[in-house]
Amino acid sequence: MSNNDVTRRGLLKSGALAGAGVALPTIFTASSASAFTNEPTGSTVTLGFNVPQTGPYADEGADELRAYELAVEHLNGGGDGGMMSTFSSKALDGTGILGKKVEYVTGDTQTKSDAARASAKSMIEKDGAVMITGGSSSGVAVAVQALCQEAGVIFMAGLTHSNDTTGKDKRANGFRHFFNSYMSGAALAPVLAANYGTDRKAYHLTADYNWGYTTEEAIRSSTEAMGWETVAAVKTPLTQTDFSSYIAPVLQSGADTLVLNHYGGNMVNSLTNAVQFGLRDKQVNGKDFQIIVPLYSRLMAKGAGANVKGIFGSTNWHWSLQDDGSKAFVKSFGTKYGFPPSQAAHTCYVQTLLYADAVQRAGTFEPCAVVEALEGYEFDGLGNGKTLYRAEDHQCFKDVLVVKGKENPTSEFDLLEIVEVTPVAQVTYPPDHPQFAGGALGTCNNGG
Amino acid sequence: MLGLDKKDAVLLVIVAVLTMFAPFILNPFPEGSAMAQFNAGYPDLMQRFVIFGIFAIGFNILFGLTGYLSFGHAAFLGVGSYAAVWMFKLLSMNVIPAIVLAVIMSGLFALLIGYISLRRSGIYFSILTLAFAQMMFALAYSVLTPITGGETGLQLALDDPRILGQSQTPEGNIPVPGLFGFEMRDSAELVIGSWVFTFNLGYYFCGVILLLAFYLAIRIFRSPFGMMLRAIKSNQQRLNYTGINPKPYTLAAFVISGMYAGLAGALMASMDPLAGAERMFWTASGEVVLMTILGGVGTLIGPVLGAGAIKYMENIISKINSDILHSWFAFLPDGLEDFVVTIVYPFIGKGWHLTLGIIFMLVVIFLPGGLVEGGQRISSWLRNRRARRDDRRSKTEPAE
Amino acid sequence: MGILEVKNVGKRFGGLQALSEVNLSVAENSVHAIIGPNGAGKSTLLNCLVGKLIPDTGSVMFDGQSVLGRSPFEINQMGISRVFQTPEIFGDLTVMENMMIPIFASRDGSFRMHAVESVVSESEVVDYAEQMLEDMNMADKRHMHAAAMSRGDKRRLEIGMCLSQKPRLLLLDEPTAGMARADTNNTIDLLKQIKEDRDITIAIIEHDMHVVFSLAERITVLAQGTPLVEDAPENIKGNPKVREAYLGESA
Amino acid sequence: MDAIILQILNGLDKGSAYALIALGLTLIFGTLGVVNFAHGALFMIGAFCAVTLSRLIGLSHKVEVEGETDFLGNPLTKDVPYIYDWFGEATGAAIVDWAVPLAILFAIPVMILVGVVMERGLIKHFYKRPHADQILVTFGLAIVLQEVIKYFYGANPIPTPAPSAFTGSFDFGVLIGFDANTIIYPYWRLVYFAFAAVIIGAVFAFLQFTTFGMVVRAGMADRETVGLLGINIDKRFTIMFGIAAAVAGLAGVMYVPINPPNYHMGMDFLVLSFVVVVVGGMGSLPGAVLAGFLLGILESFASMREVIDLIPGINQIIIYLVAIIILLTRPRGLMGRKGVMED
Repeated sequence: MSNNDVTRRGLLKSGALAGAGVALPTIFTASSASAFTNEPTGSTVTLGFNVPQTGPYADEGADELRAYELAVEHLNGGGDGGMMSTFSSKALDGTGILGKKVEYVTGDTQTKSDAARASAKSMIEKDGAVMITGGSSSGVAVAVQALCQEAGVIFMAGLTHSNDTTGKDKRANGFRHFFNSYMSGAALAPVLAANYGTDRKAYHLTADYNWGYTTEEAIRSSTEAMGWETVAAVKTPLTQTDFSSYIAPVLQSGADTLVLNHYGGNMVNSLTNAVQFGLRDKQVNGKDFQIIVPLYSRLMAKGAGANVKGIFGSTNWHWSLQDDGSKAFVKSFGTKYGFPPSQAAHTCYVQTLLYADAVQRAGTFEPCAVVEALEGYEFDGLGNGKTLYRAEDHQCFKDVLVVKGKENPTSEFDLLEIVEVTPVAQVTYPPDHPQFAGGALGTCNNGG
Repeated sequence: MLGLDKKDAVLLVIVAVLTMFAPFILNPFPEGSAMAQFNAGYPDLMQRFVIFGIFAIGFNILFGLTGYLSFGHAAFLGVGSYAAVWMFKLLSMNVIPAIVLAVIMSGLFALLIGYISLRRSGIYFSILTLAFAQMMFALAYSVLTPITGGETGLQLALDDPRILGQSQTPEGNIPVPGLFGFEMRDSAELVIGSWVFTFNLGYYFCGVILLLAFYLAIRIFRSPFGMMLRAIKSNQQRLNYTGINPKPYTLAAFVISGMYAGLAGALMASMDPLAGAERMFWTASGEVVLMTILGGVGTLIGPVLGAGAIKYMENIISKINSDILHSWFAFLPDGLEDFVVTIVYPFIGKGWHLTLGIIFMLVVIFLPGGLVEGGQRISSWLRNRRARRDDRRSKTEPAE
Repeated sequence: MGILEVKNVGKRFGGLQALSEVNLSVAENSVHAIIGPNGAGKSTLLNCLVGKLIPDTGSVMFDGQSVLGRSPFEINQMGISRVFQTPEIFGDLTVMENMMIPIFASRDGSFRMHAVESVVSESEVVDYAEQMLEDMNMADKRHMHAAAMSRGDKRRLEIGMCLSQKPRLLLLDEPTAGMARADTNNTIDLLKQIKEDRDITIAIIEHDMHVVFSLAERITVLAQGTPLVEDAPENIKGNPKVREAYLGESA
Repeated sequence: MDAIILQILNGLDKGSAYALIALGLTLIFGTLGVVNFAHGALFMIGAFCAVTLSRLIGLSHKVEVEGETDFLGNPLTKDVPYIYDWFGEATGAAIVDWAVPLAILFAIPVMILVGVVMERGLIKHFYKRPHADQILVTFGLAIVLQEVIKYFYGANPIPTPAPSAFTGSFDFGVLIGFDANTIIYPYWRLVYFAFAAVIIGAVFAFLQFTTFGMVVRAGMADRETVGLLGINIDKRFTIMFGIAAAVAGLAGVMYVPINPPNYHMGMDFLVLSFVVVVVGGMGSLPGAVLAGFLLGILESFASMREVIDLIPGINQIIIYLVAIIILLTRPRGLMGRKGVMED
């Protein structure tokens, strides 16, 4: 046996050529057929879209999938081309990637690292996917990223906000366009200081898992740096549905600001509960009580309904941005599906384009060449202004949006308004920043 | 053969043949055809079939024989996975020490949890096991993050010591699990026409272990020990008054099935070196209960079939999307095509849970003995039909 | 000194004094019946003998050893087998398996991890079980599920299972309760046969006087939780105290 | 002190949700002997009754807004509920605002119907089957029900607020002599607690004081005897299933403003409610209620910062820890009867 990964599709093509019409079995090993895992040898290339289709993030996953389908359509020359026309790189020409028509397979991560890896593995082993992308939580992103490193395919992360994805769990074959906890803290702190003053006592409720920890750390250190005091930080179980017993003691603690380091269902419920308790009508230390949600998404804002009004948070992207790239994307997404895209959809669409572009520029699907093409790559026109894919940790550095729940929404999608576009310089950190310490990128893996 | 009677030997041979030829059996459709979507003969899924088969066989030793319904069995799977990954991190990437440690660790956990939980029976026992597993899940996901990796799972890293192996490969990558120089992911392929069959070392490793596990289960089923376990399910009172102490028997069964779970966990980690806390969540425990009941409680082969059925749905049905549906029904006229796709769509892809729920209900309602009973019914129906045909023939013959 | 010596046993359930100062001596190789009206405490006494209940006071000695505080399975291992009022057998197992379990129990003790050898390879147990089934006249039913048998057959199997352990004391709890006359007579004959064939002590709790007087060599009459008289059967019949206990105040 | 009072309040409120769900589960188990894993789904369906009604009330037609455009540059449209056209804007807005309480009236018949259909169509055939079969078939049903809801309503939570009269919180602290803002509690949660108390009281009164209830209680104690008396106990049990479904459904309706409902809220409560039932003792109604409140209060205490600092992670495991301790010290839960579900 050879020391090689399975490369189904690539093999099939060459095998079919060699064995056409021959009934005798021919044994092939992967190494003789291809130079890297799942090298596309036919007229098509297969991408794997691995998103949550069941479980609490299914709606977010559905939106990601819409974006992927749109991206594939644009790559293959269909539709209006979306951001391909505003993208600073003009390598993509609407004829697929390197002239090969883009096909895709989909899978269900169930928002569980095991299921996500199973699904990704089936894409790699069975469907011959040469790149895996998607996901809606950091646990899944980190797990699938490690798998792709091992298998020798590229992983373009979907929605993942934890520092760890490009911090201690970074991998050479993995890339993240989405922003992270540190950036949220760095972007939010000045806006909070401007709006709420520098003399605040903050009370953190933190989801009791990795993403919660990194977010709490990021927000704490950036708010404390500008003079805020952290009164308490309480960890809440992931499976918690009713946060009343965590919210109730907040006022007694003398805090005047509540930071909800929660995402998804946790955030919807904790924010709803906090508003229910009338926290926002209270006065503490002579100031109006305030609530902050570090990571916002429109889908969550929708779940929390009117409770988000006036609450600050950060987001990777929002459809109301007025740059050409964003407008082009919103237009083609909105035309196809009838409503504006979410930030998850945006990051997934962009990741697909960035991958395709990198392959096009590298002139090969070989993962190490793609890594090289992406590392240190600077681009523009994809909605967040000038952006750098940093070589040291494969994290995108770009402007971050500070948003606020809109007081008078005009539709069910118009829930957030952009307060400030924090310039990239303000959210940039050195690769060896303590919040990202530990772990190593390693070297890229071509697999086969 | 091997100390088995003929019927069991035949069963073992059937399982052996199915396992060894799975790459062929599970890939009946040629690559590129529309039906290739239903092929399950790729390494990851085949590995999952046998690993969850082992898990379910072990669970059945407890539930099928003694009737004690553990609702927290996934905890031992998780313990096994964590133990195995820690071995990969600290010792070496060889799977043997990892598996040995995983089985020992899960056995110890099972001994402790079983000793406490078996003080109660019926649903009280179920809730006790559930409570232990949920506690383990919750702690592993949160406060035990330094040991378990928490949300992201326990992973290998480039700077792990691996004292008997290497921290990194010469190319600067994390080494992969192997067996004395052979890597678990090694595969060879056989191409016949437009069929491609994959033979993966990891799969065959798991397959051999499945056969050993299955063989051991047969021996346990047919042993005096197994008979005592069935007697516990049947009438614990009588057993007590017959001079048998049921406690050590149930505890032994609990520990054995916990070790099977640990073995399955270690194999999962050996095929894919990551251990996540979700493995211990109550739904994962529920899944093995469903596998066992779906296949047929208390039967030897049932749990393996049940495991296969559920994993197949999870991995194959969930990957069918509307595009694929359209391509299947493209031969229909446009309106009809859309109509058919609309009807089918809710049941596939993201709707695979719905299909699963419906199948559970149908099986429980119509086949209380699970898939095994279904098979028996079909075979007895076939026998009857043949008998009737023979009957008819013998009746008509004299008339000729 | 009898094989079973019950001294001053008392048992209280809340406000009810179920047993008080029960003294009983069962002579080795005798058939001893314990009779009494409903609620006399017969079953409570029996449960005290087999470890299901622990008496509040007194002692129960079997062959010179105390049984108090021991579990039912330990007491069985000492040599006491119990037959229940409604036959307790392993309904889901075959008749043959039912017969083998007690044999394994007496051979291997209360627990042995014999998980790998096959049942059928244990030829001594198999042969003995076959023999017992022959003795009990049910060899033809050996592959049947025990639950599918008639009540009489279940009773017979249960007695056979107990006998296979060669107990020194066989406790029978109303073995003919709910049986038709013919079945009752069969059971009486069976027990007589057993007594003839083996060295065994039988203690029987019974309601049916016909059974009692057909079998017993010695009878203890229990009333309101305490022994009224203990005597030979012929003396019990005419005893006015017994009459009163059975027929109540109205007599 | 104030912190403890606050957590007791919290616990009572959490506990009332647990108790209501456990009560329905126990009713079904006690009367029919069926372990109903679909009970959480009934709770969820109740919640979606509220969502459905508020959507029905809010059914709208589109009106173009002059001079504004939407994100694609098309003319902006605004939704105007039909109910505004019929009753005028003020009355219409009030009806929309009160959708959740109104949903109680809507949910009762719906839930009783769902319950009766479930019992007659499915559960009835499982009375004599092993508990494992009952668990599997009702679990399958729960999956099907939640997937159907997901198909129509999506996976995201759907905000469905309480009437605006109930927004904000009540300051208990001031009432009993503490500083302002130390012990506050949301009005709607107080409503939920009172509502739960009324429902629990009504169920107990119904079982205690009506002949119907007496027969059902007798049936819970010994089904065969009652059958021998010639009473059609099956029909009564069907009705009982309907009532249990309605209790679960109402618990769901009123829960909607506390946390926005989603399709998996039933599963979230399922394991917990079983723990509650078992801790209370299988088949004991008072046990279920008692255990519901007890676990609610303990969970609240365990979530206090001081307690978590003392024992990290205690808030993650408290419910299960308590369940283990209670089951080991009281073999049949707090108030369980002997011999129930022990085989």
